[in-house]
Amino acid sequence: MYQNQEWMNESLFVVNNLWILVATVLVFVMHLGFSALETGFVRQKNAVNILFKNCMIIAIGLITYWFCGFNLMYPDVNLVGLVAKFGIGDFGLNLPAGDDGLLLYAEGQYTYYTDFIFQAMFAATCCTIVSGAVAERIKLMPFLLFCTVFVSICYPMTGMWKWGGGWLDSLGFYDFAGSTIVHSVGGWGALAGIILLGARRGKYRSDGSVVPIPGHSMPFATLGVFLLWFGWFGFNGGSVLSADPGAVSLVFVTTALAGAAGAIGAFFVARSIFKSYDLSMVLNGILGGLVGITAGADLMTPGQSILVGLVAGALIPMAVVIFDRIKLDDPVGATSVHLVCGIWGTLAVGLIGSQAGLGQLLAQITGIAAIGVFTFSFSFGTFYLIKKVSGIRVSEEQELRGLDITEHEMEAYSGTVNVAYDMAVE
Amino acid sequence: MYQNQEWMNESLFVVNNLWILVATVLVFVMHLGFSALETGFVRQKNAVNILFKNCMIIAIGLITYWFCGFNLMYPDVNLVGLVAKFGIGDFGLNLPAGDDGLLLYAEGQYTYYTDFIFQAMFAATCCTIVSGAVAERIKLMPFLLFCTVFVSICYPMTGMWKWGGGWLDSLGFYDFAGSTIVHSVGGWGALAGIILLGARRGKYRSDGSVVPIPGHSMPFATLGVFLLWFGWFGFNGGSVLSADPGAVSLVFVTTALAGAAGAIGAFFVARSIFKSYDLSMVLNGILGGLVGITAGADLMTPGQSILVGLVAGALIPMAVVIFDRIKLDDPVGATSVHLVCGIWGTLAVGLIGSQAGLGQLLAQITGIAAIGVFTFSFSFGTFYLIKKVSGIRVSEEQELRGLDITEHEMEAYSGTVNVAYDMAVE
Amino acid sequence: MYQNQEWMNESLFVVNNLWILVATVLVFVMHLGFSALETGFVRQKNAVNILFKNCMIIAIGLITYWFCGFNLMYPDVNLVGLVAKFGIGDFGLNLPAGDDGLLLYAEGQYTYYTDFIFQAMFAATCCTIVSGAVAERIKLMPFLLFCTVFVSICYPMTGMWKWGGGWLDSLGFYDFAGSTIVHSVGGWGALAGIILLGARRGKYRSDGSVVPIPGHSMPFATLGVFLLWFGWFGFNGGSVLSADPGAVSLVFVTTALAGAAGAIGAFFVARSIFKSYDLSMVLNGILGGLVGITAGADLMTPGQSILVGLVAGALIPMAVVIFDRIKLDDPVGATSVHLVCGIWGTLAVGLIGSQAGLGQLLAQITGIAAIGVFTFSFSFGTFYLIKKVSGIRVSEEQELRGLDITEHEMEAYSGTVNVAYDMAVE
Amino acid sequence: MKKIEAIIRSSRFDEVKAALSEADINFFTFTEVKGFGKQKGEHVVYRGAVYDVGYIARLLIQIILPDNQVEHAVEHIRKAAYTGEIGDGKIIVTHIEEVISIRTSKRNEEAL
Amino acid sequence: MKKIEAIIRSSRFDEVKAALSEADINFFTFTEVKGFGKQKGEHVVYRGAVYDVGYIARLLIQIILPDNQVEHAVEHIRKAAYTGEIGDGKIIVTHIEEVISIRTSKRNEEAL
Amino acid sequence: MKKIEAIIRSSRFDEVKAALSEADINFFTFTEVKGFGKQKGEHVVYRGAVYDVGYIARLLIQIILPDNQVEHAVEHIRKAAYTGEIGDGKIIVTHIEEVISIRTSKRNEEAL
Ligand SMILES: Nc1ncnc2c1ncn2[C@@H]1O[C@H](COP(=O)(O)OP(=O)(O)O)[C@@H](O)[C@H]1O
Ligand SMILES: Nc1ncnc2c1ncn2[C@@H]1O[C@H](COP(=O)(O)OP(=O)(O)O)[C@@H](O)[C@H]1O
Ligand SMILES: Nc1ncnc2c1ncn2[C@@H]1O[C@H](COP(=O)(O)OP(=O)(O)O)[C@@H](O)[C@H]1O
Repeated sequence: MYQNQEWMNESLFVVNNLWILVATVLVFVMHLGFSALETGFVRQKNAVNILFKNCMIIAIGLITYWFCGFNLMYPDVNLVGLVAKFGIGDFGLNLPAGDDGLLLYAEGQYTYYTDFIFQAMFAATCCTIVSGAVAERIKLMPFLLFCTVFVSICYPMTGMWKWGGGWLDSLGFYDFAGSTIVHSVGGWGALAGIILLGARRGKYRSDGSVVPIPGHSMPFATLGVFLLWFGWFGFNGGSVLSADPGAVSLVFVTTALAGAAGAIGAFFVARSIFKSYDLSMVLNGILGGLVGITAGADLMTPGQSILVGLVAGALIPMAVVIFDRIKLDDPVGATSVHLVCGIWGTLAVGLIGSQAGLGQLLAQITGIAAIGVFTFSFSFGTFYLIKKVSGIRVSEEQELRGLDITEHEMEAYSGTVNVAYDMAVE
Repeated sequence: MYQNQEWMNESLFVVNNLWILVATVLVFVMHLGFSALETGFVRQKNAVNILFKNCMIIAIGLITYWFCGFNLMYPDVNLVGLVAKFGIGDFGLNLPAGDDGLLLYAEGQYTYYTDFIFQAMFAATCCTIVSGAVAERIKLMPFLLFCTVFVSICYPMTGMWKWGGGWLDSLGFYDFAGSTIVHSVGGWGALAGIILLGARRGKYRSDGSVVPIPGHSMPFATLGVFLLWFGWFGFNGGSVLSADPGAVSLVFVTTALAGAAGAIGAFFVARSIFKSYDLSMVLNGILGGLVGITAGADLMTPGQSILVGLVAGALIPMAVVIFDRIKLDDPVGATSVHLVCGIWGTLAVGLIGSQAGLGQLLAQITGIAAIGVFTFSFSFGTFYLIKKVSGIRVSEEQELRGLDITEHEMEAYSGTVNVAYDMAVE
Repeated sequence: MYQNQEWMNESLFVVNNLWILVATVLVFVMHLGFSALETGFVRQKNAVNILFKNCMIIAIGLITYWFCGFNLMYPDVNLVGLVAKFGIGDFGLNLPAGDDGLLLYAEGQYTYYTDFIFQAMFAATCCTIVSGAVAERIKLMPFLLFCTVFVSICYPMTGMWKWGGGWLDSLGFYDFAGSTIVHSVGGWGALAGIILLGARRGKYRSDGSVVPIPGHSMPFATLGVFLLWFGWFGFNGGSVLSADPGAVSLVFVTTALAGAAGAIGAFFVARSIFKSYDLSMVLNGILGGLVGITAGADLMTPGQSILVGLVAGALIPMAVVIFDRIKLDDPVGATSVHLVCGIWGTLAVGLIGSQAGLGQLLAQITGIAAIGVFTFSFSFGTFYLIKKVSGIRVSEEQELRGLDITEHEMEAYSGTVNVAYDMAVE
Repeated sequence: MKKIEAIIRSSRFDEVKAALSEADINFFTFTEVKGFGKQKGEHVVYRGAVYDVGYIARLLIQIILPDNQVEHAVEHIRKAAYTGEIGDGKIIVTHIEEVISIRTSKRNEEAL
Repeated sequence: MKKIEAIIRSSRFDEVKAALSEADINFFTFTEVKGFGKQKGEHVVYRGAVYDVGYIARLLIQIILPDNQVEHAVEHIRKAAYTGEIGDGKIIVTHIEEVISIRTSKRNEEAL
Repeated sequence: MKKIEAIIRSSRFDEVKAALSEADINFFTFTEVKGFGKQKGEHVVYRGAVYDVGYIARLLIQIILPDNQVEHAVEHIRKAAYTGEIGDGKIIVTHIEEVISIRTSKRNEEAL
């Protein structure tokens, strides 16, 4: 539909670009979704801390992506050129002059700035994923330091391998909107973090049994999941990178159905394993379905997307149990959702849908492995270094009293007691 | 403006389709709105239950609409053909090949998949309406069973009568975005449910007086109403089924003003009847205004939309009082908002606006009555059957302790007490 | 790009108009953002009151803007004509006939109704700003009266000076999306209100020291800030008044980066002044950055927008301390965010970016001063009058017990205690 | 003067209140407390792990009474709070030396 | 040793605290409790139905004191908690057998 | 019969519970209370202003016991609740006249 001569059409350019901008806003709202979900899933005494971290992550993510991330991920020069460029202090954005940054920038699909801001919203996502997994016990400043490094170097590097036209792209690795490049990357970072941090105090008894530590607000967690689903239409839909009616509407259908199927998969598996209707599993199931479809949202029929979502949802309760069995403590289930379902979704492209096939499957496995090894090593190394230098875990006393009081000297909910107004107005 | 030869315009097609997709996302967010509103209006001990139901409803709604609902509602064959089609197991979607599913599908307004996903978001809405009304006392699995049947059969049937080009459409019945076809349908289902369930324990004293059972979080309820209003711009605006500037902008104006007028109507009536500034009434008033304008959002001038909204808002406090007087217990006011104001809005098309007239009024009454009788009977029958087979109401003990603990073994807000972390980390 | 002959292009018109409508929806959601932020920042006992006020403000704002505000702000006649028009009772909207209200209305950028509804969403914002600052001690009905007057007369008047093509516009005053015309206007109204009201009981000790009165829910406040940021993409992006790809994408980039930089500026300054990681400061910092960039969002490069945001964020903690020192009690920091950063943002246009220069700076100062003097006097006068006639402050007893119980006879969170269900079901 | 402290099931509060009212006792103070006893605590499942919160939420009712009304009140409370299931709770009677009404400055019987 | 329990209006807490501090009593424990008494409960309207929550939120202050300071403390509390309106609350004095400081293992007067 | 009231740090709850269980005491009631004492309250910063909430959240454990078990129980609680830092809290022993089991109507020792 978009033949070469057609994309010079002014109106098409305006509408294509508009859609990416609207999608940008939707992806932005995912940060609120993550914040709400993570806040709901931690204990009350750590709620301010997780909110604070999420506010800073989006700020750091946007600024560093402007500073160097975007250029690293989509280099218009080769590696040597890039080093030279940064070497002479040429950070920030370089708007191509005139129509080169507008109509001609991406064959009439979006402008240079649109490209930047859409990608920038994705970037911060990977840190937010880490933030949930390491919650309730990580020190604030070391975590923010990790995020800065992770989002400005690690994420753009692997992103470049595929979306920047790097070697994985040449190899035929397929990842439509980032099951691996965004979600698994976050998941690997999370995994490195929780291994080095250790479990929250009291999570695992000496006899190996698991003590659940319920999140403090299910309504907030549910709010977060719905907002994430809402934003996911922009995450996947915007990744079409134009407003092509056929492609975007298909992606909407597969995204919606996979999320729904994720809920149903998690519902049935959680019910049969745990004999309970566990809301937290259904919530994670929805997210699992969404992460799962992300790699191949444009390759699946609606029926296939349901299959991908069902499997992803079903994986969630099992993954949660397994991570708990090996004593990897993840308060919000980020590794189950983003890492496990991210891998599943990327594999699914080789198994189901219009590009399924052995060759594709091998490419997918290569991509998963390469990015996994790199990201995990990078994150583990970074966390390890920070741990050696300044420590990454709060003291037991701080953990017990909560990070809100000990790191922020604030409470998430003040004055819930009747006496409060008097205390405050003495 | 959209003459035959013009709609072949590629760019127009892309922008029209884009608007329906954006509207789809907005309608999606209404499910979050409903969840938040209902959660805020129930007691804390039932909050997880209502959130769980809302998560499952959207999942079930999307999947069943894919499975059979869409084909039932917009059959491209006659009834016999449909039975034959389903008879041979031909469920799911059938994407028309090539441009037939794209540019040619709806005269350049949207694609086949866009049509499906926009309609699918509407479908689950009617169950969410029921969910609120029957809250705090219905059993989980029977309710989910009801929803599945309701959304996959009942809703598409009456929807077909009008939007699928059925007999009500031929009759001249007008319902722009679904005051009757979506909202009243949900309202009739809710009415059937609360009749068969009975009131919550303790709601009505033996002397006939009403014991209010305040919702546990007004902030959450308000959040829900604002999100519903937000989504309603997609619900009504998207129902234009193209991005026609004149029509969509008019619909935005009438939708916004009717919601605002609904607040004002409810404010004054609640103030004069109850002598209080009741937030829950203003919230319901906004929704009443929005439901009211939905049937004729494209037929009213701004001034007329204010009138429609004012009346709808004013109806709310009265309807709430009347339902309480006849001991029909509806924790969230779903019947007042969706049934009463849905009927009002549908009638209003015959009384006010560019199509007002006796003939239209009669058509409207016919439509309201036909859909009311069918939906109420269907819902009553279904609930009745389920009641006979498995029961629909939880035990008194469960109701007293709350559905969160007894159906889900979870609490909505854990660890609000200081001791919690110790309990959990023993 | 939009030469005269081109804007007659039908498709461009549709997409331009669509963007303004989508932006309208985003601006609408800012009202939810304000509601959530203010609710989170007040004490629990006043939460229903602030929610109620926010619901009424948007309702009153929309209706009065329809009634007279729009005509006042964008008069198609001169002052005499306007008085005559209103004199003969000609209120409400007057849709220009045919294409004059459509394609020809704004050179193919938006329709008459789109213009109205986009502007209407802005209007109510200024009252919401006041609402937060005067929270926890103002009487309900006098406040609603003030809002009605403020939004139907004061805001459109100064708005007309610039956006209605009035004298400030001729002078060269620049305010892209309303740092001054919307935010500072709200801030001046807030300032007048808190001067006349006095501080909340107990906020300042006789020895001059400040007693903090923490807001009751940081999660809700954070939710509000993210929703405001979300909506701001529509606020600024829509103010381009077309979907011009270059302009809108630039505005998106500057808006996102300024918000992020605001967080970072507030983070560092709050940390160095207060030696703490104060979430409420980072939240206000984000908003400060957003308010700051609003005046020149289309004039700054990305790097410059970061500078504007950093300064705005850094101003926040200082402004909060100064306002507290002069005993002006503002529970949500509205004056710091909207007034101080609004002024900064407007000045910044003369200091940084593509229009910086002495002439521009003088024009900016003139605009700030003129609008400040007018709005402050108007608000002070109105509040003063209402204070003389009916009083504006609740009694000490009411303040102590909270406005929820004393003005609304409701509680924000009912039944948080286990006994609640028994109390209610006696 | 005596103080009666009754630890009861939250769900029996209304019955106890009614019974007290029948016995002409309309003044009392109550608090939510948590109890460990023979009755097992609430069973919670979260993310696959089972969890016994251990305690059960109960109400503690405190009533100040003249000596001669105590036996009567105890009987009323006991009957109203009774379900027969494990977990019904306890009633405790203590001697108090003095009770003073803040409003009237009166003491003991007259303070009530 | 004695225990003073004072059931007071939440709104008088600061005054009582100040008065105790004047009487050199800086150590005490308090809880939120709910009271039924002559004062009517909070009047709530929800969705058109009027609703009396019945109880009023109050504070219960507990202080352990040597016998000789009791009368003094009671007087201070009474004056500070007084408004004269119905609902001011009660002060209760009980004898306690022993108080032990967990930190020092000291008993009675020395435990404070 | 005696009543033991122990005001302890929330963070020592589990230890105290375990110690009681060792002493074969599995039944008790507890509440969250707030304490003013030598230990300073939580230090809070909000919008630039520093704020001492004054009190510290603590737990009040109440146990009804036969006279002969009291000394034993007190010892166990004291050890388990001990940290040595200011703020460990107090244990109070009071005589009670009677305890009645609601379920069995039995009194005193038999009521437990
Ligand atoms: N020795 C005790 N000291 C203090 N509270 C007790 C004691 N025994 C029981 N309780 C309280 O009474 C409640 C009910 O006791 P439980 O043993 O479960 O049942 P029952 O009263 O029927 O024997 C407990 O949850 C606890 O709050
Ligand atoms: N007999 C009682 N036993 C326990 N608490 C009581 C008793 N009488 C009053 N109270 C407590 O004191 C509070 C105030 O009592 P009330 O009768 O309203 O006013 P006043 O103390 O001025 O007579 C009550 O809310 C209740 O908490
Ligand atoms: N005289 C008292 N009356 C009532 N409670 C007290 C008294 N003294 C101390 N407490 C309680 O014990 C807690 C600990 O006391 P504190 O003086 O801080 O430390 P310590 O017990 O180590 O001397 C206080 O927070 C308070 O709740």
